[in-house]
Amino acid sequence: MLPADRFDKEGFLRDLDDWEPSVAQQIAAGEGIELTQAHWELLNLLRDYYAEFDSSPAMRALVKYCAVKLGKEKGRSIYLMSLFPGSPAKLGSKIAGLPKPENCL
Amino acid sequence: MVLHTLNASPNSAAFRDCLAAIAPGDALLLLGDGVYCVRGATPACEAILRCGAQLYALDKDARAAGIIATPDTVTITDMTGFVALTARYPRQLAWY
Amino acid sequence: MSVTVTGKKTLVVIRHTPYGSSLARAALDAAMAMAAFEQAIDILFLGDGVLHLMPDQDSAAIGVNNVGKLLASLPLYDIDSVYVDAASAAKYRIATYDTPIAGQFLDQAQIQQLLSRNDHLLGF
Amino acid sequence: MIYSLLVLSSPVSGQGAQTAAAFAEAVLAAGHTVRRVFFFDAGCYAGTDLAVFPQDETDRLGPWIDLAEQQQVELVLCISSAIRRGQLDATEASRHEKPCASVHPAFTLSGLGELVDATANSDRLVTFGG
Repeated sequence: MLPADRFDKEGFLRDLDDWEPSVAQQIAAGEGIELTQAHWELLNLLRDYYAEFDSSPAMRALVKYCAVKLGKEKGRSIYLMSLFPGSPAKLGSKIAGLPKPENCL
Repeated sequence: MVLHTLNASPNSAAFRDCLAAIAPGDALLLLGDGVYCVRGATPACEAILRCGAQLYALDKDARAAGIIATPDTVTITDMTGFVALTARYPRQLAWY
Repeated sequence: MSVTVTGKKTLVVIRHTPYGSSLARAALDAAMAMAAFEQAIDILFLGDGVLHLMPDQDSAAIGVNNVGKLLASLPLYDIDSVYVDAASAAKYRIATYDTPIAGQFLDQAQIQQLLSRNDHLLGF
Repeated sequence: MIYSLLVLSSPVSGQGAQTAAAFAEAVLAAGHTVRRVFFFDAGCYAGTDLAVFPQDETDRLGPWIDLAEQQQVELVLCISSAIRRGQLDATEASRHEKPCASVHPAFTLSGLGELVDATANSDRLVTFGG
């Protein structure tokens, strides 16, 4: 377990280098999510996206990226919402250890 | 038809790019540092006069810069005139 | 928030270098936001803006995002078209086959026509 | 006609920002509406409540406050441009654990969606840069 002071008041990592799979589980638990294999598939996809494009995706781009990488069935916002309810791109990025969004979209 | 607004001196990349993008029927409003483009008898002024656009300069910025005498084809305008130009031309592009 | 799609077409004109000021990134953020809200949006790289299309960008050591990589994500945002000022690209020896995203190279007359085809022009 | 303004110019460098405020006033005086003024990039400094201007130069904040308070013009600072320039309202100051707010209450901080909405729903979008 990473100590509480390694997170800001909204639960984002202060230092992205702290991220590792066990930390992802810790953040997810704080959001009331138990990570399954389907969650991990998406978290890895988000990290791949970040590595490929040096940015976190907006929802529209994430849906399309899922369709390209994981197939049409999973490239739908309803599927993403079922795993990361509310705002999948934001919540997924938080758990995947990507930068805190600037609230722009 | 485009209203181009140029806020950059005649030595700038913005000036060059703006002149190249102007089409017949467009208008060009000079404001801020752009007003130096209509200092009479300069190469920049001659280039501007040949560009094919209706030419305007914002009064307050021209006065501040010491641009008092401008060629006849350049209309000195105030804020009300600026608004009227944006109403007449359906789109504006800012160069700076 | 949601934004009504009104059928208006916007062109974002990018004229500044990618790493020399904050304007260039602002322009790309604006374009990506328009696309994320499903508005019709095109991008034109003009003048020094064509330097966005340099191959082999690696900005890790200057601590800002890699613009070349960011451009490569634009197809995922359904940006309609990317246009490039051919004369400026030639001046910087930027070739069509070498850019991080595919763009249509336009001459001066085509650029003038493009400007008149859009409802709004956002110049950065 | 419905206008929106995009302000990229810093309020303390050149005339762009002051011209924008005067333009907004002239738009209203001509009988048009201003749907929104969106401040982006260096334009976001317009919202500062902490800057001190020389007494013998024009006040850079006053014209915007007049537009907001007397003419109900909506003034929006791009949140991402604003916070990296130290332009925070109370909510953002708390969210990012900063000691105080710095933006005048006549302005709101919001996302680029507000610019997207302005372009989609205005007859004219006029940009002020430089």
